[in-house]
Amino acid sequence: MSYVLLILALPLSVFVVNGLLSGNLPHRLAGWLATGSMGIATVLAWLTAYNYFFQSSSYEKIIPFRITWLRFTETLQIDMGILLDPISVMMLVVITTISLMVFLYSMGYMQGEKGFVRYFSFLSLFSFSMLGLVVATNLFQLYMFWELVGVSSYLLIGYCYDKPEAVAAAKKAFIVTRFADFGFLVGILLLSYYTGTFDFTEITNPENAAVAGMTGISFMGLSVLTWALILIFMGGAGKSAMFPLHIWLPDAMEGPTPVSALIHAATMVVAGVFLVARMFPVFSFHAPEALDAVAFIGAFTLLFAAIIACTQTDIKRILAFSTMSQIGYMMLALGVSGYGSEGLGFTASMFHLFTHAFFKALLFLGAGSIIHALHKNDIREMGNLRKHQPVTHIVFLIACLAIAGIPPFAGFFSKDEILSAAFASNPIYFGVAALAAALTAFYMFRLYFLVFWNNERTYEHTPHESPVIMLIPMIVLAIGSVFAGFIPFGNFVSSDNQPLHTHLNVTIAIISVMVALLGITVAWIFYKKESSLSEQLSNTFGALYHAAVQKFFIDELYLFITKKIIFNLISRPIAWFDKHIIDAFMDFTATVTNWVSKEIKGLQSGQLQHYAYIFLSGVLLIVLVMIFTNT
Amino acid sequence: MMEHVPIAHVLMVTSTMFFIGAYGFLTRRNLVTMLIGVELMLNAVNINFVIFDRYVYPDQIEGHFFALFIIAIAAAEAAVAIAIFINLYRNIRSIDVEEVDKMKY
Amino acid sequence: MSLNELMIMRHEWALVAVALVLLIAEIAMPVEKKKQINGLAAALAAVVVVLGFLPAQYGSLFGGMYVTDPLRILMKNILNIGVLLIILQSVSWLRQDLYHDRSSEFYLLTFASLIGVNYMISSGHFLMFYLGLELTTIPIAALASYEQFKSKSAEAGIKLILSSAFSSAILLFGISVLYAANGNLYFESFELSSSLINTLGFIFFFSGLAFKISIVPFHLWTADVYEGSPTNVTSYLSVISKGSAIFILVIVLFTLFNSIQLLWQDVLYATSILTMTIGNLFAIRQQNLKRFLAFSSIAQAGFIMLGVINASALGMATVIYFMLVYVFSNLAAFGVIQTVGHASGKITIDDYNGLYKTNPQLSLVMMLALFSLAGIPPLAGFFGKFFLFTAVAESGFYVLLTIAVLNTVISLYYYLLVVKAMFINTNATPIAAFKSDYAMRISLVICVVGILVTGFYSPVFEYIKNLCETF
Amino acid sequence: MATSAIIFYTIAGIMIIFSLLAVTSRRILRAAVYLLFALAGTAALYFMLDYQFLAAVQLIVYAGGIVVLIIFSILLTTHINEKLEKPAWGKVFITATLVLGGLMLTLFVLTNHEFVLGTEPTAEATVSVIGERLLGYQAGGYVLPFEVISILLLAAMIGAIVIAKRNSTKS
Amino acid sequence: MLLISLIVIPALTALAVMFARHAQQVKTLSATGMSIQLVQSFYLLYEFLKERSAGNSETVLFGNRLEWYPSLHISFDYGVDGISVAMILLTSIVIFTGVFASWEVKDQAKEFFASLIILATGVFGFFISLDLFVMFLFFELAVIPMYLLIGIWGSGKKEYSAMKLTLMLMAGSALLVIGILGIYFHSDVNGSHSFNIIDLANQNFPMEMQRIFFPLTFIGFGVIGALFPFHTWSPDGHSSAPTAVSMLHAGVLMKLGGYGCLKVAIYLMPEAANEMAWIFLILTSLSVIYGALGVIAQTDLKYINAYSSVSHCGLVLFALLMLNKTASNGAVLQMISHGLMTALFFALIGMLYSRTHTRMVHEMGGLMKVLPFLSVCYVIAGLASLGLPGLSGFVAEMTIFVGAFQHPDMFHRVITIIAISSIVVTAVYILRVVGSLLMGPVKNEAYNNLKDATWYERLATVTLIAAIVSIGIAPLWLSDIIMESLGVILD
Repeated sequence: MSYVLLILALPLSVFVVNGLLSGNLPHRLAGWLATGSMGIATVLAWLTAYNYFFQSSSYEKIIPFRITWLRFTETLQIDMGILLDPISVMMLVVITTISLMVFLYSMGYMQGEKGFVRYFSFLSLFSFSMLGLVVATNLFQLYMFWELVGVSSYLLIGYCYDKPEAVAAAKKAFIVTRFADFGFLVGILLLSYYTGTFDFTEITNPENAAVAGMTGISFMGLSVLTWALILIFMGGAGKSAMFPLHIWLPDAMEGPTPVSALIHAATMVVAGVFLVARMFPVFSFHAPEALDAVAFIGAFTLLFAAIIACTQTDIKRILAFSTMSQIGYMMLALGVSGYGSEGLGFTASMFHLFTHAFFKALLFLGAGSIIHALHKNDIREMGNLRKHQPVTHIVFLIACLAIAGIPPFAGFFSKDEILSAAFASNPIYFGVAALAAALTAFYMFRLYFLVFWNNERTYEHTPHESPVIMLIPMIVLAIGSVFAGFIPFGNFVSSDNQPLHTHLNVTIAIISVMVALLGITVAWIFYKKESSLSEQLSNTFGALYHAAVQKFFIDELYLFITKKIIFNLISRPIAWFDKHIIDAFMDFTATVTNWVSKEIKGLQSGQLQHYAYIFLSGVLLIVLVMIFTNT
Repeated sequence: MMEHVPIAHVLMVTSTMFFIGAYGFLTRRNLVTMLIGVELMLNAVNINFVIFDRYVYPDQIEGHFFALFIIAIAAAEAAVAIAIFINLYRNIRSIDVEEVDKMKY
Repeated sequence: MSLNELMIMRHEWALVAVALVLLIAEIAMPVEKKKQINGLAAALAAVVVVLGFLPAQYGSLFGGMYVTDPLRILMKNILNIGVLLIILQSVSWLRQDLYHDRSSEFYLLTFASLIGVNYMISSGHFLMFYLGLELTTIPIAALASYEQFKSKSAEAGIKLILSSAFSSAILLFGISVLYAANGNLYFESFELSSSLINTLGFIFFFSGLAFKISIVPFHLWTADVYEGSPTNVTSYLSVISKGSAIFILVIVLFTLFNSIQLLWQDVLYATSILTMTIGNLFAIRQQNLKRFLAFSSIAQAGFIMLGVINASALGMATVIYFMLVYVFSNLAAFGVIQTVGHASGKITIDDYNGLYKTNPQLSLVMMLALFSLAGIPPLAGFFGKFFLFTAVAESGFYVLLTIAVLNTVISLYYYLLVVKAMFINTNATPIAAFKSDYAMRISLVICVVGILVTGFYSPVFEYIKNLCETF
Repeated sequence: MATSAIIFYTIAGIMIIFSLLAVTSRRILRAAVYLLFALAGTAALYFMLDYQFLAAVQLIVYAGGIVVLIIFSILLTTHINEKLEKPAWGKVFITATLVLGGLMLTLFVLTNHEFVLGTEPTAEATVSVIGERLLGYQAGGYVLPFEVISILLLAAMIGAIVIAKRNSTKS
Repeated sequence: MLLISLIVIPALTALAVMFARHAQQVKTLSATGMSIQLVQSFYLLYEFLKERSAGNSETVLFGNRLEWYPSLHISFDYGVDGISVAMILLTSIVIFTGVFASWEVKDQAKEFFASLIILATGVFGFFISLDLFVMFLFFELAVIPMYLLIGIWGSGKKEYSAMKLTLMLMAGSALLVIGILGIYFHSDVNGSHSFNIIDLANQNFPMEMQRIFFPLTFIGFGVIGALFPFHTWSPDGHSSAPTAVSMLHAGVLMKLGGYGCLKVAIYLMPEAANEMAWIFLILTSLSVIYGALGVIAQTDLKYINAYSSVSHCGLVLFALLMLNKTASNGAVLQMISHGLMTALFFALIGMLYSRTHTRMVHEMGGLMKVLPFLSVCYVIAGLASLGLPGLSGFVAEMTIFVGAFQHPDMFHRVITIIAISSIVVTAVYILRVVGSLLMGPVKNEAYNNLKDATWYERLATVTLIAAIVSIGIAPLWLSDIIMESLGVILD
């Protein structure tokens, strides 16, 4: 299956070609080059999936390619390779497909932009990195692509580099994830130090004695392994925008909308989920505490983000918080999952990842279609767009229904499994998840009604439907959002790579649909027509509402830490210290030398008799000293 | 002829003379008087040489010769020194050593 | 006394002969041709240098009063070269109307002093040593006052002659005491026990020599005399006079006073630290270049003592080697000062601002000279200094070594100040471009070649080392 | 006390006193004359030690030569009646301290040394012996120093002339 | 012969430059000479790899011993191991690009290029010599031209900086003298002393001796490697130096420190290194994080880079002190990587400065729009600096961290984590600079007329970037030849 290598090589070469020739390449050519390559890659990815899932009965890990890239010690080395197992194959499919759609969409969306070629170059770099990440054979390879993903995200958020907000957002995204990666790296070092390997097949092997041995060494009440996994999860949390490392994601919406669709909704942000899934056997067998942490963070973010999403007015930010919330679902599912036959949560998480990719990408592309038409982001300035953009309206509605968990759309099935898993684990988690489901339905339909219904606003230009090249990807994704839920996901993806038979839990399904409908109804009442109900409601919850609008002041907290503490209390003092203490000390030695030199100048008084006096006393002194010391 | 005088007494005389010369060199402000001090010091050394000859190494007269040469050199040195003094006097109209301090520090 | 035996003394004979030729020339030459005496003197000096390098006889004469051996020959040759360089540098200065009818006296006195140097190095008897020392000094004291119309010159002469008389008196007192304890004035059969009287005698004796080398605290005359004297006399003082004293110091310490090695090591330990440090501290604040080089040469003397303190063949070799390097480096620096001073009358460091713009070659020579003095590779000074450090490390005096290396940093600072003036600082009225005379150029070229080659060409050091091993 | 001892101590007394006067007298010409006395005392001492030749040299060169030189220079550079300034009290004090200390130190060392007095027969220093030795070139011969000092004297002469000689072209 | 010509060629080039007639000739000569040097270095690499793959496993290759001062046992011993080859390669790349980066020097071009190349000669000599004395000679030879280069062609308070830099480095080398002589006189190779590193490595120096001379040697080299708190020459020196000098200085000269610490201090006195490492580990880990945090408050581009160099070079010494092969391998890789990227940085800063006439970050902005080529290069340099995979910095840093973490001791791992935290801070300051310098709206109207890179500037930057990228993408060969040599040094 060495053609898998091509899936990675194609976007990489597009990146190099477009990147080096960015000044000289015609836009259309560059665009089609990128899209065409991605098309081929997509076909190959689907082929891989077909071969992997349907040509063999058991889903063994296959490594079709591996070279040694860097050797640290005799045992520790970084290999570059391709590891195929159910989740990586699934991710390959998701990434290539969504990428292809976004590429196509971007051809229209970005038309006429000055940095068109650069854009596709970066986008290809992202696809390459993301693909490399999911097929990584070892932790370090994963970490490398992880960083590359981070940097391509940085580049794409900062695509409009002359917009200060975009620059700031890009910087923020990179630094926050970098901070998380610091933990990740330490985790990797810790793990590899004890196990002597980076290799996934060895680390995740439940029989690995070295890994098991790590549980015996404890540090501050937890085993070293737990610490390592928590640190690794810190990396995942950073990339997946889990609380409290989530602050970069809303700002990241400064990037072009297709970028948000691809990176900050469908693929990159789920890398954290993927990471935990990749390491799942270790979590599950040896470090249940770490898994609890995953579940807790997931659940908290899920609710937290959903609440904020209800109060936001920027169309993309709402979607961003929604993404956070949905990833919270996935994390929660992983956190509550068991292994093997109890691995419903794992499968559910992956399933949700899969379906979410479709409808969230679709939501973003739809939002992009709207922004493209209006050049506005604020939903309060939109309304009644269903007249102007019928196709967008329909696909957007489908996506909303999917995310809200209305059967038979894709989100319903995956969310149902998550709720079941949560219910099986801990009722509180179930309650949180259900509440969040209601909120999800509410804020999505708040968005939907405000944008597509409500009152007609005055637009500078009459909004128009997007060009076909943008519509096609949306329609394809809409189809995916409708039907993806019917895939018997447990048959393909499970924690132990053995088919897991899942079935619909009717009670939970009913509850979830009910709460979703409740949310939709409230949204319908509040927002289908212009009404003051929402304001009344927000006034009722005054402080809470305000806090939620301000995203619970987490940004301010970070700003306080970075600006006030690090910059003002650490960096400046250090700079001062360096200049006025250390440097001054070096100068001081020179000053002292000069001073001494000046003070003793009287010795050379010009008086011959002084000279003779010193001469004579010198002689006598030496005699005296020598007589004393030698007798 | 001096068998009744202990050598220590002679050395006391010469050393005293030597240091008196040094005192003169260090305190007199007139350059010529400083030179007088040096001559005293040299003279003391001469006596030293001669004394050691006679007391400690009676079979030698090396010290005697040494003294002889020192006298000659003292004369030469004095001649040059005085020439320089006079040259200075021509230049600055003074031979006060404390005024010879144009160069210092 | 056969001719062969005379050949043993050929350095001295040659010099006496040269001095006589000059004397006759001075008397015989018509006044209008007096200026040619400069060329004659340079030629004669060159002859002396060449004679010095001819294969030689070794041995002792006059019952041991005069001794020579390959090492002493080498020392004399080094100093002879130095004198040749100085004479070459003096030519244009002495051609001035102000001095030209006294120029032959300048050469005569220089040669007389050089005779003293040679006798001193070859002395095998305290009397010869003393005579050599005085013969080295007295003519130079006269030369220090050579510039009759400058009160500074007279002042330099006075400070030199009186200090030197004072120090000789002390030195003689030391010799008399040593004589009392030993009963012998020949070096050959000189045997010293360690007793108080010898300590006293030695230290008095040492201080007289240290005065010549300008070791702190016997150095105070140095700067004033260097500043006031004519530049060429200053170079003579700083290189030849000092060098000869160092050579004879090494010889007497390693032979005569070998038995009280521990004593003189202690003395040198303390004084060399003082010398380096004080020399450096004073050099930092000088503006007058001659005064500046005076203090730098004091500091260098301190460094040289590092080799002496080693008390073995290695130390001796490093000292002699360093002196060779020092001759070239210091004379190059003095040559530049001389020619610049002659052309423009300017002497302070600030005057040198922007010199590179107008006189690049001179500036480069000066830079090489200063870097060599500072011990920067690949110039000879680096090797010289490193070997001195090697010598002191061999003796295990690491504390002394540490102080010494830190002192090199300070010394680098002030050498760089001059380099900075020439190359970096700008000047609205720089010293105008001028051409130096041929004699000066030859001298500077020899110096530069010496600076560049002496280090790389290792046989020089190896030769010295071998001589010292067999000394 | 033997006669010779009495003579010695008398001479010694004269030498010390005149030395002291020579370095403290405020009349410069007198200082020179006191020096003369001190030097003459030394010559007397040499006579006592049976060094007639040396004593003669002492009288001729030192007393006759150097002192005369000194007096000439005094006449050239100072008024005879001029009294020298008194040196500053502080200077006198610290110098005296140093010099006395030095004297103590030196005497401490010298007097503590056990000189083994020679018992060999005393060598004669007659003029003929001196003449032979001065021209001898074997061990104990001083012909080389004799030659060297002649160069030195010549050099000193030239040196003195160089300084004294006034240039004809410039006044 | 190959190695000898590595120092002969630059020396001859410097000489030829001094005799050149006009600026154009000077530049042509320098460029030619340094191109030959670059080719030679690659040829050396090729030969080295060939020998190694042919199974030649001697410690140093192409070595020879030329007697120089036999009585002091000084000989011109030369030879290269993998580390030297790598460092030589780095040096020739940096000096090659340095020549092109200073293409616009007009004032006394002859002297400028001659000094620059003499400096490089010293560095090359340092890397090939195996004799402590000769090594020291080349070391000082490399330092002194800095004074003139900064003093004459520098900017700002150049005289102060030049003097400070020279004196501090010379003070460091003063300590080295003591160290070298101490080693020499405590050695006993067949009954005599030796300066030869290979011979000395077989000595078992007594512990008391090592305790004295290890710190002297380490600090001596550490000063030029910007060891905290002896780093303060670096910011002032860099900020005043002309472009190529900063490149060469930060890129190569500072590496002499790390190289010397490894090849002299640690190689010859391993026991003391082991015993005293903790002291210096604290200092270096401090300098890693201190330098990085110190950058944030800086506003001058050169100061920013200088402090970041303190941080990165601190990492080199930090890794060496871990005394294991992996970390030391990382240290050497970091030297190379930092050499390349900091050279790139300084080159770019110089190029920006020559256009905007300011180095203050807050006075510039939006350069990406007007100077896309330079800006992209700057971004790449920044990414390399913050350790992006695919660029050389990542390889180096990760090797260091993995290696350092292999130390079984708790203390070592804790300070490793402290050191690792610098990668976050690095990201912060790099992105801050990139953000305010290159991105955002164009701040100054006049900048709109700026011209992007010229051919020689492109050549310089592209060469450096190519090197950075190629190491970043395929590090194994480099890591392997270094590792091989480290085996000898650390076992």
